[in-house]
Amino acid sequence: MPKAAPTHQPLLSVSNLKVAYPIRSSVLRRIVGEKVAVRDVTFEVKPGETVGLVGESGSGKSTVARSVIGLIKPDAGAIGFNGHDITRYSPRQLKSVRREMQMVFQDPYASLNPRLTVRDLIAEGWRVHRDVVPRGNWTAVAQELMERVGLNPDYSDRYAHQFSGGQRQRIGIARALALKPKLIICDEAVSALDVSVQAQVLNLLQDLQEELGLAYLFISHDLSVVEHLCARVLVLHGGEVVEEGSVHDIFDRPQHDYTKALLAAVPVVRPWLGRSVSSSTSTHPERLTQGGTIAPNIQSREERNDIYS
Amino acid sequence: MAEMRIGSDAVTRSAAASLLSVRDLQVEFTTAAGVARALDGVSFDVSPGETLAILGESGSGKSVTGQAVMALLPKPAGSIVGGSIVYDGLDLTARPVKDVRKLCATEIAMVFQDPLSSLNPVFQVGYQVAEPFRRRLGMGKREAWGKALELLKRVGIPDAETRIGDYPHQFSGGQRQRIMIAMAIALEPRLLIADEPTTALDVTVQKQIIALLADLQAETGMAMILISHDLGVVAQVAERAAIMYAGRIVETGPIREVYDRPAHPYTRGLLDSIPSAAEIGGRLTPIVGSPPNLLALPSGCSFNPRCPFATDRCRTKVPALRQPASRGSDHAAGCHYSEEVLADA
Amino acid sequence: MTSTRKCWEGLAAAVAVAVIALTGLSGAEAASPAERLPDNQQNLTFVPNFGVPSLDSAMVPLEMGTNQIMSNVLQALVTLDKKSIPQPQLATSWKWTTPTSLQFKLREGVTFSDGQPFTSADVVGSFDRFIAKKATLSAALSIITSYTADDPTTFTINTSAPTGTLLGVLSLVKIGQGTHSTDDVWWGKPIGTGPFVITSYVANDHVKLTRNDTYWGEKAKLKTLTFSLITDTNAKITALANGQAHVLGDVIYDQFPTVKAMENVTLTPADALTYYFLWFNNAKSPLTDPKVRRAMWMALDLPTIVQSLYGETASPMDSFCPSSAFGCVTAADMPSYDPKGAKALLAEAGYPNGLTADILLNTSNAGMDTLVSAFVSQWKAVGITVKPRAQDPTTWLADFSAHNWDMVVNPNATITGDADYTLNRLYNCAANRLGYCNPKLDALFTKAQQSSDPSERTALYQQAVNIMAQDAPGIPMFQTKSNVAALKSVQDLSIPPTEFIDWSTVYLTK
Amino acid sequence: MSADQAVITIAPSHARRLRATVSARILVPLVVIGILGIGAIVVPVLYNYDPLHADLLVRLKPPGTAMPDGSIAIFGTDKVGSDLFAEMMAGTRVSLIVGASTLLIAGIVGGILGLLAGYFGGWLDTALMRIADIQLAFPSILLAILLVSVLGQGILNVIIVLSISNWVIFARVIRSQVLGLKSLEYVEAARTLGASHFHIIFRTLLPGCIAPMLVIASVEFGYVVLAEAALSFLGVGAPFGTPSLGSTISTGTQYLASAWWISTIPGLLLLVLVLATGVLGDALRDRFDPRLRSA
Amino acid sequence: MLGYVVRRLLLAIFVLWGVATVVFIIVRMVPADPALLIAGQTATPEQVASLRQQMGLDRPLTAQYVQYLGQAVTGDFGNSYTHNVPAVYLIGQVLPNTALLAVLACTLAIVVSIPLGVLAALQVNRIGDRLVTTVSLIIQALPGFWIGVVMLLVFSRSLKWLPSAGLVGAQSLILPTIVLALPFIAILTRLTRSGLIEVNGEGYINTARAKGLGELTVVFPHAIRNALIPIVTVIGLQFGTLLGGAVVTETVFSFPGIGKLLVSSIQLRDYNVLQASVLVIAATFVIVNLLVDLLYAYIDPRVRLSK
Repeated sequence: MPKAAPTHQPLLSVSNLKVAYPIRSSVLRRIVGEKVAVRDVTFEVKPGETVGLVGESGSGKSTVARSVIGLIKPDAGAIGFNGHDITRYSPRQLKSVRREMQMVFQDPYASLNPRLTVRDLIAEGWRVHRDVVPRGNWTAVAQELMERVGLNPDYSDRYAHQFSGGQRQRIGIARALALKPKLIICDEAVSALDVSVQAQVLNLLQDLQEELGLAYLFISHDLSVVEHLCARVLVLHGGEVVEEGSVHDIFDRPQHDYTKALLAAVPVVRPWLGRSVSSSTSTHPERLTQGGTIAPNIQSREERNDIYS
Repeated sequence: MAEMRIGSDAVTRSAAASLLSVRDLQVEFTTAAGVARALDGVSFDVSPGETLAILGESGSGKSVTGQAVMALLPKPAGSIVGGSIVYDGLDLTARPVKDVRKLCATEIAMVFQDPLSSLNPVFQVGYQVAEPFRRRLGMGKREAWGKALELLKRVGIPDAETRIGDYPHQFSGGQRQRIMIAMAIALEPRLLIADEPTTALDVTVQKQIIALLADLQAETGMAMILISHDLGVVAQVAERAAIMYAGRIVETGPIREVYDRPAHPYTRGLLDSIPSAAEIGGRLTPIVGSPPNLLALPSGCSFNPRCPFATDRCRTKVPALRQPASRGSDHAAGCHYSEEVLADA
Repeated sequence: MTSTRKCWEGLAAAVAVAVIALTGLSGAEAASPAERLPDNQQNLTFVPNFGVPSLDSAMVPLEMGTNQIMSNVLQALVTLDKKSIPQPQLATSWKWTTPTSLQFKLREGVTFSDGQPFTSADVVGSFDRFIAKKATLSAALSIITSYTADDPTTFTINTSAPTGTLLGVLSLVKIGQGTHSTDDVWWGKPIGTGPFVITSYVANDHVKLTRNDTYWGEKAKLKTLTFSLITDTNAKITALANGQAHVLGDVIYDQFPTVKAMENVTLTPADALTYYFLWFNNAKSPLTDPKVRRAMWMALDLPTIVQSLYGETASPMDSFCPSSAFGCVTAADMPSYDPKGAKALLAEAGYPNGLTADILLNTSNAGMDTLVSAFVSQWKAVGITVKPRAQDPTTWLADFSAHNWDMVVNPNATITGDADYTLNRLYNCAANRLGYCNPKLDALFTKAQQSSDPSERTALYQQAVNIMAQDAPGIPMFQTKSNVAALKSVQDLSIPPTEFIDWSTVYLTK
Repeated sequence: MSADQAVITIAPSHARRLRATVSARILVPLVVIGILGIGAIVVPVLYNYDPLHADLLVRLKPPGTAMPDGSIAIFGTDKVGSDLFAEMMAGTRVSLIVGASTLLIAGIVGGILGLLAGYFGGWLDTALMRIADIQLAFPSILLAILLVSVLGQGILNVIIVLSISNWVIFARVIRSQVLGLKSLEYVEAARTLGASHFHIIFRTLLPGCIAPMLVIASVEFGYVVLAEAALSFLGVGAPFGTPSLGSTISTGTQYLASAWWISTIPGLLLLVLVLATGVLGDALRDRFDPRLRSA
Repeated sequence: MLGYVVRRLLLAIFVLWGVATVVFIIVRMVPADPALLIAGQTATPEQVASLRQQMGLDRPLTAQYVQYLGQAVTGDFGNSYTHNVPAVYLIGQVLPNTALLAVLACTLAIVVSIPLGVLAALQVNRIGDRLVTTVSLIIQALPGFWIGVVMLLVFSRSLKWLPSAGLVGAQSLILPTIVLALPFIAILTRLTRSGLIEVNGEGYINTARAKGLGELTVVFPHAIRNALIPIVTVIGLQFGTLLGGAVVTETVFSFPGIGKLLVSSIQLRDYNVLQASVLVIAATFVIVNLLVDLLYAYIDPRVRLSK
């Protein structure tokens, strides 16, 4: 099982990450304050491991992902990759890091350039990193990758819009794999998919991890997906990590009130069975709550969450 | 609680008991790429006070069903080409849109998926909630405003007195949906259609909204149609479920029956695809393939390319919705091999 | 494509409406008997044919438009009659006390329209301003060395040399109130001694005058007189057609059929001092050669061109200034249309295969482009390639002044009504307007300028133009008439060659 | 949800017209412009048209007049006796050249500036947008008159002047397009590959801007041709010796009451040309980018 | 909100400074010399030079620029070279006329085009819509001066209903207003139509319909107020085109407006008048757009409450 965390040195180590957006004055647009999106986030991802990042909208989970991949510059803290702090890297150095770290995006429509064929989408990374695959082999290797993610390689000349949502997400995965990364960040990678297709993609991700020894930083608001896939889970709320632990600890013995409320809110498919989200049986009373009354503490949280949306 | 019946033979028996009776509804969409049959022979009944869940994935036609009832199909692209929608003995398909809307205003209400885009951004929420009172009941401004305030309090908007003059963008997602609900129940409708009411919301908020809807239903005795893609969300409040696939209802029955003993391979596939159904870290058992393109549906049963039970019969003959052997009279599935599916479990 | 088809249908309808409307243009109103309108309806609108850059005569003393208006408000010591002979205005008499000293006796009992009496101090102040402004008249005024007010009714000018043409120039020096000689704002809307008073002025739009009830002479018959500055030809003709204007200063020949179709309008071509010239850059090869210049002249069928473009409103010239001006006598042996001769002459000058040149024209002079097209076509026939350069007035002036041209066409007016103004001002060596210099000619000009005997001057000018016809420094193309169109209700309108209409006699009938 | 909803396309209501109609609306204007283009090249040559040639004996003749050389002036003659048909087609050539060159220059300059401003943001963006504000505060026709008085009259100068007053619209549209694209995941995806700025700007963003640029170009074409006509009317457009459609119409208005054809027939031709590009622009917009309507 | 207004004002001042500078530069780049123009063809170089000195044109450009900006701030733009009166006086004579014309044209355009646009949107692809769309396309495709001259010949010359030139009463405004408004009407009609069609697909319109509101109530006020948001911006931006179009219209109808003054000041190289009138026109545009921005904020609470 790839979920069992290997013991060697962490592949990714994020410490005290802080990202804030400036608040500007209305007249001169001077920075008069800041709105903190993420504060003091610390975690590690070991090679081959899957770490889940859960939280509701505005919790800062995407900000963490985007900082790690370098789309946002953090205001404080360090992001270590393979033992080096990449927040201090020059653009040139970062470029080499980018090969090792790739991202699968949420929206299978917006994340693929509509003007490129599947082959070109997959080969885009090779255009940037010239030494990965020699130009003459691009088509062949791209087709191999398509096959690997379950796409018909004969369709390599088609454009993304000619595929269904699930197939596009497979293209997105093939594209991420093209540079042979060690870490893939999945930012809500299956959230936009229908449940029947989502299951296919989750299986694919698991297969690839087993085969290639990939590590995943898996970001989702869907607790059942995170529970299914991840070894360790961080719960983000209001930009801070409120709880961290193994998937069993978090789902079976949540400590923080927020985690508890979150788990309690997860819809249960067959409430009449009294079963929880988790396949493992749980005795936690919150799990058995069925609809009905509104807990006052949640009311106030909702207020708070939505400030960020 | 009245029964919901299946098949055209049931019409005579249930006509009096049903609040809404949809029979063999056909809806087509004209698009640049061709004509898509969005609904193909959809039939269902809703009785007063009952909650029906219409479930399905994207493109299955579940939202179109709600739009068809409310005469909200985008004109002229979408149009009803067959079947009937009988509300309280009145066939809505035979009436001009104007009349349907008038009826909808007082009898049938709708809550939409995205509460932000469903509220007019440039009017105060009070204005929008009070509008039904003013336009439909002819109330004065002040009186309608008072009514709106009551409603906002009823749906749990804190500080309603001060916030009634705010604009939609000043509210959180959950609050917006509460406002939408307030607007919907303003004239005490007998039927509320909620189209993915919680999809855009966080889980904690989602739970509250579902609870609110259930409360309101208990209080007013209105019937509800809950349209959703999430099997879990509706499970707590719906008595009945109708599963849609490619414009057809493929399975229907009491929700526990449908979930616990699915008689259609698609329903079963859906339930099996939910991650919580599988062992942690284990493999899921998804439905193979992709949802069909409505412009090029496979022949026979639309699900046949993805179905593990499919035979040549499935590829040629469209299965009718029928009651599988050994099941209760109100559980029906549109599959040639329902018995095998049930036996395979 | 339905939308396009609809467009066509709609458009066809619109065009039809327009055509129907245009064809029914002549509004037939029979001329009424000449019964004079009551005084409060004696309001006349005139559309002048020149722009009015300013009302300050000292700034723009040669502007036709300004003079057309201001000659009714401000008066000069003398005024020119129809034959361009100086007549008394604010001066009742004058005499050369020495060959370089001219003494005026000023009219007594004259007051400005604000009641101030007119004295020689006003004349001095006005001269101060005209000389100080260094405007377009400065060259002509540079001959004046001093001027004095000997007493309130006597004014003397001293010149550096005997000058027979001085009175013509003085007809342009308008007399305002002496105390305001440096007050720009006052001169922008001055008070004068003339029959009219300025009541309102909006730049580029209109100038409104009302009768000066304290005028020393015969009071004006019009109560108000509005100069409406309409530039667009269509708007101008339309203003006459719908009665918004009573008189148009000039109607171009191509609009004659339209105007003649109007039954209540009379169209009167009147002789004017305006003529059109073409200059060669005499200092620029190959135009330094008189043979080339004459050849180019001979290549042009001026009578035909003028007839087709201007009809009866213009006539070819037989001299270098318009025949209506004093001293502009017929030159002997002017080149005439002879394309074969032109070719031969070119070959003789060393250009058997023709030559190339450019011609500068001013876009603000309507019709010049048509004329130049006609010239270019005829030059082409004899192997001369000419490239036209059309420029806006200011750029034109800059290039023109810098002699940055091979040929140039422009209208000119012999504004003082004397051959000296045109011939001596433009063609003497010192002027260097077109790189032309002929000392013999200069001598004749000087002699003519200093003489005050008309017949002697005429003889001198005859010699001069004969020389010029041989030298062909430029081509006097044609002289034009001012084609004044007036409603038949306008009475006693007369158009002097200067085109400075005296409106005080005009009145309206029903 | 709703990702796959697009498959059945519950279409935005304005995209209702079927693709076939859109194609016709693209094809027909292109054919019209093509015919005009060919006519503009061929007709003046066939007629041996010389803009400076004057034949005063046959000036202002109505359409259908027989000329001395035996030919028929189908659209009549103008004020110097030129065949109006030949003159119109020569004018069409000038108008087409002015329109096309202006859009090319304005499109390239505005497009690149818009790309850079949208992509880099910061001071570059601020500077560009402030320049655009200043530019917009000048009514473009006044700017044109001013600049022509600096540069002098001439077709090239008209093109320069119109380009200067047109680059802003390209820059603004492309900038907002880039701002929209920039946050799209596929552009971020390119960034996560470690792609250079050059790669992202020209390989990722630029292709996404081509459609709106085409739309703007075809919509603006008509305005540019009309602007040239207005400049000619004000006397700062096509110079004497190079008649454009605009200058022919403009000089013809003096004769509208006596020789209606000089202004009206070229006016109709201009109408067809501008209408064709307008319809083309609308069709392209419906096809590519309905959101550009208000641009 | 106040901060927003202050920021927009600062921006407006910056834009005006930019315009002032650009005009100064362009004007000094013009090859022809205003002193030469005034001195005339016969002037000697010395005369021209002394005139140039009188006009202050011999001083260094920076000195001229500083003086010009300093004076402009106090509303003094110097005297017209040719008319010898303050430039602002000349502008004051004609600016109200153009402003009146522009406001009338703008009002006419809004009054005519919004109902037409609504009509077209309600009838999408039916005869009414086709007619409105086609006519507006044609209007936009014809040169304004041609339409102007044709209208002049029809209504003034043939029918003699209206005056042809100048400003001699309220009737004088009719033709210029219509000619100026026509392209604006065409643009606004098409925008209103497309804006409404676009808004039609929005969720809140469905909500309004689900509430049982009639189609007219759905349009007024639900759809129109949202559709107006982009239209208001376009009205602001098009106001510049309107001011530009006024130049042509004023020329056709010999209307005493700032456009004609500006064109004649360009022709006469009357720098002070030129600079002043361009700045006045730019200021009008900037102020109108400032008002439009505020109106925008009024219509759209999202803007109002977030700024």
